[in-house]
Amino acid sequence: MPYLVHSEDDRAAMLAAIGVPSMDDLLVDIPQSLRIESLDLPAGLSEFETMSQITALAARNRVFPDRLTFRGGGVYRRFIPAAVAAVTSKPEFYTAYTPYQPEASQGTLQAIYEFQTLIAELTGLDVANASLYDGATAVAEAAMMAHVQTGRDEVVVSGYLHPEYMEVLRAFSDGRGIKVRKGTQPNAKTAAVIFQQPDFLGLLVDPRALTDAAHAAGALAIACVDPISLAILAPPGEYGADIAVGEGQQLGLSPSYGGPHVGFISCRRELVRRLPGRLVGIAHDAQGRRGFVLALAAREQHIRREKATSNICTNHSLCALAASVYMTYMGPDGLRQVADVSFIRAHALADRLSRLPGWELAFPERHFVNEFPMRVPKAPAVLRKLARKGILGGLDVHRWFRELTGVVTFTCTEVNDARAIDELVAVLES
Amino acid sequence: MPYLVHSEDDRAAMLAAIGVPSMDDLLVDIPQSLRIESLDLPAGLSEFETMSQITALAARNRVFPDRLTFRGGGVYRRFIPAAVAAVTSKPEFYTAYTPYQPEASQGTLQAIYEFQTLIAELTGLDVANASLYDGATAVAEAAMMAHVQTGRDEVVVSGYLHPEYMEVLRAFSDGRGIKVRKGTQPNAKTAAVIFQQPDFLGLLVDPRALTDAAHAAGALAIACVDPISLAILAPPGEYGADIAVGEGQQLGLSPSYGGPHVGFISCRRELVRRLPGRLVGIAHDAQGRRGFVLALAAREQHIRREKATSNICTNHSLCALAASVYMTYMGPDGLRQVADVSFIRAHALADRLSRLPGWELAFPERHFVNEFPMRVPKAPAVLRKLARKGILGGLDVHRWFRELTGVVTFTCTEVNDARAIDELVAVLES
Amino acid sequence: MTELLSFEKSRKGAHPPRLPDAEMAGPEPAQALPPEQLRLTPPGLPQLSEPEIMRHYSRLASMNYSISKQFYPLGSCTMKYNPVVNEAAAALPGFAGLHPYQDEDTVQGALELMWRLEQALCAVVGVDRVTLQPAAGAHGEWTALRMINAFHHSRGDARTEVLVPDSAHGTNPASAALNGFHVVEVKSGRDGRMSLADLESKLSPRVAALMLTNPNTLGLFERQILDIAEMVHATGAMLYYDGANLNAFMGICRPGDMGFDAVHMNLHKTFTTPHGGGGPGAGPVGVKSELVPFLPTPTVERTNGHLRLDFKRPKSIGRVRSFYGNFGMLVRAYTYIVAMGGDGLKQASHDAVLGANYLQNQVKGDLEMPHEGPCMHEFVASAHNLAHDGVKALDIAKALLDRDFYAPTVYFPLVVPEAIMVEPTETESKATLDAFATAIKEIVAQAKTDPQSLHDAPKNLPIGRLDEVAAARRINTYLQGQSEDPVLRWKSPEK
Amino acid sequence: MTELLSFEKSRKGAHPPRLPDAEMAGPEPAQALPPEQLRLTPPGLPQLSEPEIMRHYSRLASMNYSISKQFYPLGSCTMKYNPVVNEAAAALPGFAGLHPYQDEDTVQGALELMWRLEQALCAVVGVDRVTLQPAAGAHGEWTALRMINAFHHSRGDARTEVLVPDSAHGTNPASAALNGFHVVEVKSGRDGRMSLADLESKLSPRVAALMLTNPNTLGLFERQILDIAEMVHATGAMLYYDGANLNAFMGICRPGDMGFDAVHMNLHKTFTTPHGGGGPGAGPVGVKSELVPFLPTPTVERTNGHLRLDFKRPKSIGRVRSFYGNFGMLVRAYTYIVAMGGDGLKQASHDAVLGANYLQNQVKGDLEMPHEGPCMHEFVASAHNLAHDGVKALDIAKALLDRDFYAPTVYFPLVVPEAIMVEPTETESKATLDAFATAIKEIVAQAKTDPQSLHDAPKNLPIGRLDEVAAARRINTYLQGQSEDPVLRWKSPEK
Ligand SMILES: Cc1ncc(COP(=O)(O)O)c(C=O)c1O
Ligand SMILES: Cc1ncc(COP(=O)(O)O)c(C=O)c1O
Repeated sequence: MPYLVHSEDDRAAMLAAIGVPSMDDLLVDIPQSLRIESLDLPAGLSEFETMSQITALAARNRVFPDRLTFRGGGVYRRFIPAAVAAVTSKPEFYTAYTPYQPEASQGTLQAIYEFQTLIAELTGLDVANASLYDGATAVAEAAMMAHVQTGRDEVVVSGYLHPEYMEVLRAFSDGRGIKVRKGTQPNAKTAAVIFQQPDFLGLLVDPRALTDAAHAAGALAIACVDPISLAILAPPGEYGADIAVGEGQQLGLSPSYGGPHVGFISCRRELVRRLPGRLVGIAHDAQGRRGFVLALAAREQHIRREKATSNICTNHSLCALAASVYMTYMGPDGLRQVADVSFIRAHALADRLSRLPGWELAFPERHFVNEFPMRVPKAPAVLRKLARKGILGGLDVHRWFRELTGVVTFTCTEVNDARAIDELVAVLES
Repeated sequence: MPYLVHSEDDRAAMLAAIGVPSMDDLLVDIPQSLRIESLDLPAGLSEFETMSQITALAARNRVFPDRLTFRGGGVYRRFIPAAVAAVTSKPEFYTAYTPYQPEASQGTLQAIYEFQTLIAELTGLDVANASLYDGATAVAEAAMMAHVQTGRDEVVVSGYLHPEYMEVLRAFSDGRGIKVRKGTQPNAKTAAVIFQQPDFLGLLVDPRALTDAAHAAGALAIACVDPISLAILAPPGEYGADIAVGEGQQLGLSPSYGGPHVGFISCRRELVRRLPGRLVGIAHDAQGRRGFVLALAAREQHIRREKATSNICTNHSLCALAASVYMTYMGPDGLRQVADVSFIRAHALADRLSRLPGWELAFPERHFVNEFPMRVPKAPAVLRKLARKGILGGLDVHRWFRELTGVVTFTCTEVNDARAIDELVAVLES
Repeated sequence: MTELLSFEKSRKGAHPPRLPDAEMAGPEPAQALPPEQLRLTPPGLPQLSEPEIMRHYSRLASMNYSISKQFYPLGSCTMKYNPVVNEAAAALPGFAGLHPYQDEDTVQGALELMWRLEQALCAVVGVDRVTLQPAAGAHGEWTALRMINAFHHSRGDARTEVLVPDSAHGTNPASAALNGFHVVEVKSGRDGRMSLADLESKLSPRVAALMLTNPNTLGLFERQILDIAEMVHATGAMLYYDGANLNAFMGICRPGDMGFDAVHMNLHKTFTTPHGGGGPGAGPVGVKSELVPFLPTPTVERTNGHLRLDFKRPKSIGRVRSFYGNFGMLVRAYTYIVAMGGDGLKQASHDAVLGANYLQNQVKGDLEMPHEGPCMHEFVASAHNLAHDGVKALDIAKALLDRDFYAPTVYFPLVVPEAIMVEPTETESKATLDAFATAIKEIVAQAKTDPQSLHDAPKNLPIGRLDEVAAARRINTYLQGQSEDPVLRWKSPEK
Repeated sequence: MTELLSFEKSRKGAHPPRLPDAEMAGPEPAQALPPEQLRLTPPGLPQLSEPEIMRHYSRLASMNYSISKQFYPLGSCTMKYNPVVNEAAAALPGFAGLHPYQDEDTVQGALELMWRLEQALCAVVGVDRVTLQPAAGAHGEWTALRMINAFHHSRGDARTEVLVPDSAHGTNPASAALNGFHVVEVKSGRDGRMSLADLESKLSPRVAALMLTNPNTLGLFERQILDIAEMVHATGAMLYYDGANLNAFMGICRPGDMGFDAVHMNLHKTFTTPHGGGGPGAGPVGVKSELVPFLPTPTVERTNGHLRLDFKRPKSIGRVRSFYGNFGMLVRAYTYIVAMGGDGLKQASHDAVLGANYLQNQVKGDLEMPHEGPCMHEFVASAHNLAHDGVKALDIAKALLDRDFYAPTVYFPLVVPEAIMVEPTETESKATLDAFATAIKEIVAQAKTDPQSLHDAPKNLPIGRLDEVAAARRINTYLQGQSEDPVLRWKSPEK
């Protein structure tokens, strides 16, 4: 079988050394009544046949070219430098475990420390953790932090938070007996005000007002942010948010049908002890050399067990590494360039789409960055037509929001070149 | 620009340290009359735009699926284990230079030593070198060895040697003033008898008879062999050949429009000093630990200059590494399995093709392994028809051999599954 | 060897990447947005050229131990060979390029793969349905407990306690607590198995579930699992299986048959998806029929060849994460299962148990073995016998690092003093196990002759043993606002 | 750290790979072939499982220095950063999957790429046509000399000598000899440039060509190149450019303009295709119009958008290798050129020269600098000044390895005693160059205080300095048939 190592002689020699005649003598503790003869699965295949099968499955999917993808809704096509895969495909990174032995894991630990710093810099907050599963669970974990910190049992969600993030927040909150309320008015029961900037539709909210309102009520302000937009937009730290969370997929990760991506979370210094998950800090050896270790483990499940800040153990380290490579490759100038290009193209597209008969911006008075909601006549038919032409059109959000009939969000990034946008418009005009 | 490292400040600091005001002061030795303002090339592009351009070029090629490729002629589709790319894509291997500093190159050196052993085992000869450019130059280098060894100025080529190998042999021979004669009868002027087994058409020759004839005339016998066929066929060492050469593409290398592939060469102990190129041997350090070094450098250009056995310097090390991984992955059982499956399928296909109206084996009395020549009515039209159906049919060899009108060689390997063969035959019957 | 931080190498204007231009007219952010929305100062990302970045990460990589290069006997973590072909499979554009909100008819292959993987996992653990959504084991535990909670509520039976063995992994009590359950610990008996007497005393109508891993974290099979299941079910509670140790008996027996109602699996352990230095993993949860209605949405349904996502599940606990799970990891795990097949998985578990018993046998003369008899896929030894030499499990761990082995899990499970938990897995050769046993012998000998040398280990690594106590102290001062040291993130000296 | 040979780990029946079955009826070789054609004993390939194989090569890889991890100042070798995107480009199925005998109309993209690459290379070196066939530099030299030879013959002018400077790379004379030429050496003057007087004395109607690299292997630009060209051409000989040092002046000047008639380029140096531990590379040759008729077949021709391979070239020297060159390397080089552009290539050469001069300046106090004035992209120092401490260039090389730098080229060119040839390239940061200079200072200081420690270097590598003399002795005994030691290949003890 493909990934086994022993020859029959090896097995015999090992059994002999143990001093038992057969495998069965090692399985004595398993009641006979539980034994099964074999698994109800096909026999194994050669690598060649395996890959033929897998490739056949992949071939049953339709991949829309990056440049003709205008659908976002939390997952975006962006230029991913070859450097990212070149780093994450290094076996020394991807086949290592969580760095429990720091001396033999400095590569991973330093990379995470750099990731924490990059996220802290991007969000303008003091400390970020090593990663969370995704943007949705990041929002939920942040809510838990606020709940513990304030001792209050309600969180207020303002505006169009990603509907799936909302569902996950509800699931986590149920577990902890926390009430999730939609609205903008926090009160004395409110642990946190949660808002997304830009929101699920791509629209900008007023983060300062929301943050102030939260603080006025003695609640925390939790901002769910788009990491690339932060090259343009005021970072949470600047408007006083206590916790920033978000989804890092845009930072060098492929769509991959929704995962694995990476959630990030950062907060003010005062809240660090409430942070979920891994945190890497600096330590020194006897010679005074700087090294990196897992820090503040007393927050975590393996030490605190039921009193831990979270149950998370395995997180999304390799995705965080990809994001680090991406952010380091871009640097401040590159990230700004990517954000600006996306901004300019999205606004140019919005302008052209608005001129289509019957089409209009759903919220003309609102600002956006590179994703925006259009009111589209016969939206489903339009999207089907685009698909036939090989274009993945915008996202029909009516599926989640009854009030938004015919509203479709379009997104533009540096991968949607001028010709791609012309093609899109041409099909819509035809 | 993408791959440069200095900031403007860095450059200024370096110039200052050198003590010159500008770059021009470092280029003083270049006559002004030779200076050009700029290169007549487009300005550079971003990685994203570069890859779009390259991908567009790749898209202008038509790739036939492995399983529907029945064309060989020196380059074959075979199953390549993922392990091969996983090893050759390690930067420690592919970005290292020729191992001039052995202590910092043990990885490459040991891998080459293993390659030399694998080739020696496969061909049944004493010693193999680190690699040559390809099968064609390997044949030529072997001829040069024989020329120097025997002091004779003619080589005899028997049977259907790969026509491109023949051309290269002629070019090399011209340079050394060696005559290349087609035939089977060596004489007192003959330095070597060269034959390919199986030959270019896939047919088996009688290597023993040819070897004996060579030796009887005091000439060397040079066998150009298919490495995978050696799991089935008698190896050169067994029938007394002095030098074995061949093309290693089948050992884990993609077709890649003809290169880079890898030539191999092995010989009897008595001829080792005549070997071209790199050779790795064992050495020990002061503590008696075993290590590996470049050996017998006195044969080579950097020491012997015009007296060197060859001018080769950079060879095809990484391709040899790929071949090593492939052969190690397969082992004796795997290689045999691959060879047997190819053999059985090729014979089954030959049988079915022979039943097509007007089709017949070109040399019914000759044996073959997994490539064989068919006489095909309206060959060009047939091949065009197959191409239209997405099948890369056999190779029309008339292009090289006037006497072989309508002769098409077909090849089968483990990648041409039963369904693929049915498809081929179905199209031919339709 | 040490490596500066990317931030420390940063230089203003060091070759930034070339990137596409807008190619069209449109407003700049500064023009189009109200000033208060704009960022005032650019984020402090490092400025480095591509060659420097690649060199940086290549050097960092070489400072890691990993399963690709070292034996990684990390108990409870199942560090087995990660097949390289799995990476090729997950990277196929037909998978990696899919947007999660594409229409169903454009992702039939992806849905088919998820459906087949669900079927395969059902077969391996003996359950009726599996959700692929959870991102890791802990996430799976939490998801399962949500379902169990919902199940009890659906019957108007609000239960408040979850039982967890004292040998359990930390994520078990943590996942229970995050579901609002009160955690009650069940003691292990002298034989390293759960004490049925203690279980009896803790069981009550308040108990929603017992969380158990089998073989338990001592590597011992809970012989009385059927009695345990009966006792638990008798009180109306449910039995939860922590699948971290599934590698012990694939094709030999099934948690479902043991009476477990819910099961999580770590695809990044048993099914060879790489650990990535701490994830991503995948923690699918399998359930018996009575829990099926509560599975997270969406589920993947297959009706005569056509696949669809089912969002209409009234009793569902909802979503536990965005989209459909760590799809890339699911592709890897499925690829592994196809290649191994039923026969391969069974042989894998046999070899895992064989290897653990062989290695236990090779070192039992050197370390204390707190428990009798054969182990399953892993065993827990104790360095207690070296206490009088002043040598601790941690010293042995570090000394192993110096000998080019990763260290076993130490100080877990908590029920064994100076625990050294060793899981060799089926993908380590006899030669490697022998070399490891030899290393243990040498180290134990050294403990007698020169214990100090063990306290000083590791010596052969990029860095020596790190002073975590001092580190914690600095972090505390920082958190208390009494210092600005860059302890948890780098800070530019200028700032 | 050492690693056993795969053969030494081999065990009979250790998990062989699963492979497809024939799936159809057909004769077995043993039935279908005459016995004398059959192999009697299977080849002695190792028997290892996939996990062991991957571990094996991962460990071997970690025993290498490489440009990905270390500064590699190997003079004359231009070890610059290998862009990772080039690897992605060459791996595109649209390139990697092409069979060399596909019909032209199915490979238009590949031919277009080759045609564009030829155009780009023509622009960089200033020639009329380029053949992409040669597999490496030496192969290119040989190919060019074949053409030059054919050219002279075509004019009934059989010339028998090739002039080569004493500072030339060994491949130059070797390539000449393989073309049947008699090699005559031209001396360098005290200023490190070719002595025109000596050239004068060697030039004659017998001379077919002068092979020259510029800047020469001392890193010095041949100021009088135009005079040299005139002298050579005056005798009817041709001027050949060894392009190994092209990295010095892309966009600054062109060999074609200097009067060179034929030029080889090392794509694996100047154009960043990786060295692969010793290849594969690519050594295209550019020629001026008078040599175009003699180019190898086929050439790539483009007529209104359509590309084809031209095999009808009556005067061609024929083929120098199979198919069309190392296509995969051509894809990488072209990708690099597209990304860099004309502006980028010029800046690259500027930075290469800047880096070399900067580093030369940083170490000129520590090592002897045999030649005055600025260098081009590399410089040659000499350890001669350490002779009285008994320290040689080799000791310095090994001491650098201990400090995590690869070593410069030593003992080449032959004209400088204890030569240390340093080529930093444009992709090494100032910080790296400074660290290297500091290392040189330390080592030179050590030469005074503790020379023995340098003779003992390297100490920090998998293995110490290897005794090549003893090794050569063992190899000789083996070659003389006086021993069966496995010196050049492993042999199973049983055998
Ligand atoms: C016994 C046990 N349970 C649960 C877990 C948690 O799994 P994960 O790290 O994937 O969240 C682990 C992993 O360390 C474990 O060993
Ligand atoms: C000056 C010079 N000429 C020629 C060559 C030969 O090039 P290759 O190794 O590609 O055959 C080299 C490479 O080492 C060189 O440095």
